[in-house]
Amino acid sequence: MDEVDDLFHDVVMSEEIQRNGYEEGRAIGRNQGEREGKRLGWEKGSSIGSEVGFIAGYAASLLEEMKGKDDAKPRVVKTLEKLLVVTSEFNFSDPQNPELQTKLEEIRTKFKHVCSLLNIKPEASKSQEKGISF
Amino acid sequence: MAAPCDSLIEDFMQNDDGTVPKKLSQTLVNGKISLTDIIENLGGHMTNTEVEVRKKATQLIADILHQLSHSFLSHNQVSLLSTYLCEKLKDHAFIHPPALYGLEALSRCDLISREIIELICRTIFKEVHAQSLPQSSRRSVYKILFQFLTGHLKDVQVLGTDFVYGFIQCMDSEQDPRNLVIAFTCAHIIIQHLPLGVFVEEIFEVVSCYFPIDFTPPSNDPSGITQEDLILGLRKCLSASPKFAQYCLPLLMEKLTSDMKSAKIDALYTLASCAAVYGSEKMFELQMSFFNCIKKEMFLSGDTKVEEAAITALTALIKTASTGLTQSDRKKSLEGFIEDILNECKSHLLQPELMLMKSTGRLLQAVATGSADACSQVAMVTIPLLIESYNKQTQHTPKHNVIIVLNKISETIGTFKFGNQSPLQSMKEPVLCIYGSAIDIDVTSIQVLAVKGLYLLVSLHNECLTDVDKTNMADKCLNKVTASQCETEIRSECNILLSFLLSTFPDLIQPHVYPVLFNKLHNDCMDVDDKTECDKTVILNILSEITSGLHNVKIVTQLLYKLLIDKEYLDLYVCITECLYKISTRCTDIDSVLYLCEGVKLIHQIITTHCRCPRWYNVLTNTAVISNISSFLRQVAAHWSHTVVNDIQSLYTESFLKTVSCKNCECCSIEALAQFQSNPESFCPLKPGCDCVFISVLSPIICCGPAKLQKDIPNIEEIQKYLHDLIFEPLDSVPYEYICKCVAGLLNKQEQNESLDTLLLKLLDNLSGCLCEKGNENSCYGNKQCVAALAWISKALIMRGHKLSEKFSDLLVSLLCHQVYGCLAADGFSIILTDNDDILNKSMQANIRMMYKQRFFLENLDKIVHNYHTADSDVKMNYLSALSHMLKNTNKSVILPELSKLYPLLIQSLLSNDLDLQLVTMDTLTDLIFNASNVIEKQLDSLIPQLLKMCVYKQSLKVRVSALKCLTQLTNLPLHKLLPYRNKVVRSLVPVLDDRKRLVRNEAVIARQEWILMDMDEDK
Amino acid sequence: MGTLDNVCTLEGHDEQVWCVSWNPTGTLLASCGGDKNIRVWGQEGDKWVCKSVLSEGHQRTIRYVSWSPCGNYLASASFDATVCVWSRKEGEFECIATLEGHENEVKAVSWACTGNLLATCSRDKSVWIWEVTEDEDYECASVISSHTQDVKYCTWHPSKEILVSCSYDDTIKLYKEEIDDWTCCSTLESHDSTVWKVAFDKDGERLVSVSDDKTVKIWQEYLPGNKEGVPTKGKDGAWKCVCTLSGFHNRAIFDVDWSHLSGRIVTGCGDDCIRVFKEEEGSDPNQPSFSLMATARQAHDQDVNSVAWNPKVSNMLASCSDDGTVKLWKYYEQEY
Amino acid sequence: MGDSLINANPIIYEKTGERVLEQDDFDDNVEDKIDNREVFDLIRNINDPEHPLTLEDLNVVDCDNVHVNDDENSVEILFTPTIPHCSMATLIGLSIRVKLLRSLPPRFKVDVKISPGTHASEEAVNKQLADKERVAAALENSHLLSVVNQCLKSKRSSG
Repeated sequence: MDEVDDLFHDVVMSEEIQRNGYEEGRAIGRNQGEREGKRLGWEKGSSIGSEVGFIAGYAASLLEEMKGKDDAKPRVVKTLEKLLVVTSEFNFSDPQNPELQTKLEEIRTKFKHVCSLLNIKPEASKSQEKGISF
Repeated sequence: MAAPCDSLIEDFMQNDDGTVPKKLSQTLVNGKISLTDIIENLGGHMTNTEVEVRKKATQLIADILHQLSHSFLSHNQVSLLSTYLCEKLKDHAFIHPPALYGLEALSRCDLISREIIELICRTIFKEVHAQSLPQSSRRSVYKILFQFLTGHLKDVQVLGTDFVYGFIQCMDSEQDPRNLVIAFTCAHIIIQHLPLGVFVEEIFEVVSCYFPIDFTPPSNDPSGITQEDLILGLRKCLSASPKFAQYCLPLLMEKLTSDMKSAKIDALYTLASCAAVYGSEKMFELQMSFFNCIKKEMFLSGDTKVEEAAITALTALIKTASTGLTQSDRKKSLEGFIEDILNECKSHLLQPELMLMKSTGRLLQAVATGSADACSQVAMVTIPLLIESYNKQTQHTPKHNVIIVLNKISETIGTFKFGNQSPLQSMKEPVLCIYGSAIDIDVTSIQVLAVKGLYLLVSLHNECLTDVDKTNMADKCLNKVTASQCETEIRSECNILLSFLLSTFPDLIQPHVYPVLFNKLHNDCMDVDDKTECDKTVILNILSEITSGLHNVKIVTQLLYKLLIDKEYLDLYVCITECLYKISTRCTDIDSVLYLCEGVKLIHQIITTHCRCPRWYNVLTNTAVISNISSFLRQVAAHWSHTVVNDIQSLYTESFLKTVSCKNCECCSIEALAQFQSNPESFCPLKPGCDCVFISVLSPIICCGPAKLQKDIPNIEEIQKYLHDLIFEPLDSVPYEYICKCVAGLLNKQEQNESLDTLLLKLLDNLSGCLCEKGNENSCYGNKQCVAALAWISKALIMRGHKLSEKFSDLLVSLLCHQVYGCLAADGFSIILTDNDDILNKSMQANIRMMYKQRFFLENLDKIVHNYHTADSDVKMNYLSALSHMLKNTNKSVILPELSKLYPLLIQSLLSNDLDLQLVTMDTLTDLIFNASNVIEKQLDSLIPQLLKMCVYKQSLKVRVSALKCLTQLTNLPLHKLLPYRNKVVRSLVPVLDDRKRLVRNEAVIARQEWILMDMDEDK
Repeated sequence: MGTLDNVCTLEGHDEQVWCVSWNPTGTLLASCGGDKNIRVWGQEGDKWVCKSVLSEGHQRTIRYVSWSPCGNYLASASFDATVCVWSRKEGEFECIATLEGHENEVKAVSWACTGNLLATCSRDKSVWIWEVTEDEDYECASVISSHTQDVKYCTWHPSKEILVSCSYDDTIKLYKEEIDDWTCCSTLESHDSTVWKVAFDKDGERLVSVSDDKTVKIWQEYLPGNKEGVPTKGKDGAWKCVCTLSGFHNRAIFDVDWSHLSGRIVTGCGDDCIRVFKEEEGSDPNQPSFSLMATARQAHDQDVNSVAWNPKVSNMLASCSDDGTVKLWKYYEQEY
Repeated sequence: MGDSLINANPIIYEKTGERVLEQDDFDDNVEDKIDNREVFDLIRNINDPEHPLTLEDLNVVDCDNVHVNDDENSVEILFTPTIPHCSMATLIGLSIRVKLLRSLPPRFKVDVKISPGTHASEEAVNKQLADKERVAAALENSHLLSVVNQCLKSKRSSG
């Protein structure tokens, strides 16, 4: 009779052991993942931050200049103002925001537009030709 | 006396006449004037206020000195002149070049004293600023130093570190490769034989700054200095002294990790030669880090050149590590090192299915090759691992890989002498059973490897195998080879092993092999329906493969002779004779040749007795049988000795000349005999029939022996006369060719004397007589054959470089324009130039003069080219095809210089519609492109379009293929020459990609790819 | 049923030909391709010949050429990331402007009906709108990146300043200018793979699109308050796919053109065929059905890259292909 | 190079032997159709972008996944990246495409795809490889082109 008991006991135990093992592994996996994720997020975030920051600053200073001159092309001024608006709207505080990506795209686009109007090569287009993407 | 002298000098000084130095030196040599006279006469100029003048005067002296032999000047003269020229070195720098040039000459003099040498060296080091001199003068400096270092090392050594320092000053920042070559040699000697003192690092710097050398010689550079010369020169220096270790090894380490392929390779080889010199202590620290670089190259580079270099380096490292003096430091440097290496490799050996297995094998072999100790250590560790992973594996590919590595190891073990503690000793059992099991895996490649492995095992020095092991091997192999469905590849491997066993342990193995095979030959009840049994032809084949060594030969030949006369085996005649022949090729020693002579007699007997019997006749006239027999005879004839020769020869010659009446044969009925269309009573050579057989066996007997035995051949004159008459008789083409060959064979060896000349002249008359007669051109069937005879005789003579040969070849050339004989004459050229394996070649001891083909080519090229241009259009072809035969058989280096005049003909041949001609021409072009690019380059305009045309030449895929091959070759030419045609070629090849023949498409793909990729930047 | 007769084959390009384009009067045909050249073909007597070759201007493949409504300008879009504007004065062409700004291959260029707006699109996922200033200068009016992938083609509405583009992201997008900036006003999703080309019918109420998914789709615009009751938002119309032609093409369809004269639709396909479709008489405009009128098998030896109806000769058609040729066709319909 | 390897020690496979030539191959009057094996032979020796090995050595391509129909001018290649996340997949596919572009008669319609279920972003890769415009543009990008040519350059057939 106890033999049978023992038998079941063993089965139960083995399940338990399995579960513990699983949990342990999972825990380790999780916080490793978290650490990696954090790091990645931090890098991405900082690079985006600096990009937007740069563009905003750039636009602002240009705009000042333009305001000074009277021969400034209206379209340039307009686009610059738009660019400033979108950069200011860019929400740094809330990384979860799904809008973020599209906003970023919009900023970049507007920036391209400005560059084109002022005949500047945006450094984005420099890195072409390298790498194996096509 | 002085008169001519000073006038000459004036000549030189005023209107610088270049011949003066020569003249003066001559007058000097024949004692008309003395050196002092010249000096006096020059005196004025030497002290002249004009630098230009002083320079010239010095130049004159220098030039004169260079004209004199190095033994001419007396001790005093040398001293005097040297001191004088050294003075000049203190003069205006403008004077330095001639002065140095003079000193260069003096440095070669025998009677130059230690003091002078010292003086010269010190003055140079003190006064001369090498860097500001022109290349030629810098060269003089190096030459002088080189002269002293090689001729008077002792005297130089006295100068000690001063010399070293001085040299460093001179060589510093030398750029010209011509100078560097000498400089490196000097440096090498200095480093090895002079006290470097405090200058070790300096001199290392001064040479190592050129490492790695990257130099491509300018085209048409006369100095002919190659990158290789410089690399080797430099390498010598870097590896000259252990003192360099601390500076050199880091440098090498750095270059090893560079991306430049050439640098890597150079560094690896340099590392190899340095390791040997620097010794184990010096290498110890870095050896592991070096190993890591090497490992990376071997595992990842995938470039054969780099890998070879890596292997060499690794082996060198191990060798050095093994040279530690005491047991203890050997332990430290070697065993530790190898342990680390093995740890790196273990995991790979246990995963034989992965990519790195094979590389690991190569790597371990490199290590093991380093030294006996290394070898046994590697073996001890790896073999068990290999055994383990072999037994783990179920897949074929990994097993296959394991055995590859295993074989590499045993192969390496074989290269060392281990006395009786061979590393395999303890492990032979498991190894044997791996091979044993592998042999039965039915994957050809694995079986082959296994047999190879067994071969390696038995062929080891005092291999530790028992007789049982060996006999088991023998049995296993025998079973394999006699199995009917055995792969040829496997069979040949087994045969190799068997023949090794048989010849090395005859008494042990014979009883296991021959009886079995002989039985299989004898038992009649073997038939097609029995699948497991292979047929007798195979058995005979095996016998022929495995039999060598007196003892075995005896047994086997005796059996074969039995079979030869036994009419039951007529159906096997081809194989029997072939077997006989193959065995004969392995017998060169007197005794075995003696056994074979029995065979020669036997064959004579068979032919003379049986060639009137229908059954035998059919067999004997079988071309395969004939050629086997005559090859056999040739082999024997080529090696036989006085003692046996004559009576055998006479056997043949007799029956050839005299009318032999042959016995009635007992093997077939009278009716059969009667039906047989030939006259049974008398046997008279060279009426069509078996006589063709006979001539074909006669010529080996009389043509292949050593030349000195030639004149003693019984009845040789009669035979020769007889044959010469036969030349002019109308015969079937087959016997006729045999006769020509026989005649040629004799003439080629016949000893030179008037009688030979008269004989030849007579032949020539007869030939030209019957060939040059005009008129009845189609009536001369027999004469047509004479063209061949003419060719053969010319060949015999041209080969031995006989003075009359030209007369014959001229006759041949003159025939090229002949309506009827023209094409035959052209073929004659191929007869003359193609090698025959049955006559007129080295192994038949023919009388061959060096480079006769080249000579023939050069002697006749102009005639042919010239006659081609003058000949009528309808016979032009003959010249082209004659030419093509010459091109096919002449070494390219000879053709190149002539190419410019050949080229128009080549293009003509391409345009002709004669297939073979076009093919030969394209083959020629193909390798000309390689060797004579400069000529081809100029012709691209005519060549490329023609080739493109031929790529779509409907009639023959051969033409299309070789045209494409030719186009592919073209891509080796300089890029800038090709680019203009590139688009055209690439586009024109598109339709060829859709050719109806696969072979053509494949070539088209290659050609097109090469033309597309040709501007790909090669990493040098 | 109809037939397509190959009236002549124009050879001269060394590499694949990507695009053919008629000038507004249908007298000149421009073609461009891998050989970095633009060829302008015209009629001499009854033969078509190459009038001029525009070889300077681009470093790489020229993907698309397009004539200005006045016919005096020709714009070319190239893989070298630039667009060139050529002006034509008495038969001579001269490059008067190079538009830079795209990051990589420019895939198409198109003039608005008014002739003072120019649209370009590129693999960089953006569509650019350029304004022609009075002193023939070209100024970027807007950069729109609403596609998520490579934009394959863009073209203007026949009469309004409405732009349409199609992309590797399988969608078609329409744009118009609102409160002084250009924005995407509708996105047409229905294709399962890259949309290679779209074309308006003559009054711009319908679109036809062709795709890598081997189908042709017809789209109908429903204005606000349409009687069919198709929901619209704002004052924009809604575009709805009213017909899908599948099973006719065996490989990707690279080009489509909708004749403004005959209303026939022609497609150029990767299966080397040219096909002509016709809307069946009296078929319900909300579910029109089109029938295949003619197929030119092996119209070219390789993929057909572009097809274009002659704007003045209703049954004339030009096509070009990877095989390096440009072909002119006559299309006949016989009643029965 | 070695340090950045994505998969440093992949499995190697036996090479298939050279095609055996038959009598017909030398007969001018027999037409040889383009078959699976012939096309396989075109691509088997393409070099892997990151190993000194051929696509065949790595079993990226094998004869059973080459489907040719000479009469219908169609060729379909399915290739198998060494690992499901292989970042080189597109490049390998491109190399195969280019090789065939240069080696096959233009009448052929060629499809190069990843064999189903062997790569994470299978569809994306296939779509890009099928886009002839992108491929054409790729071949005008000097950097990319030289990378591809490196793969196509005939090297020693490893062994």
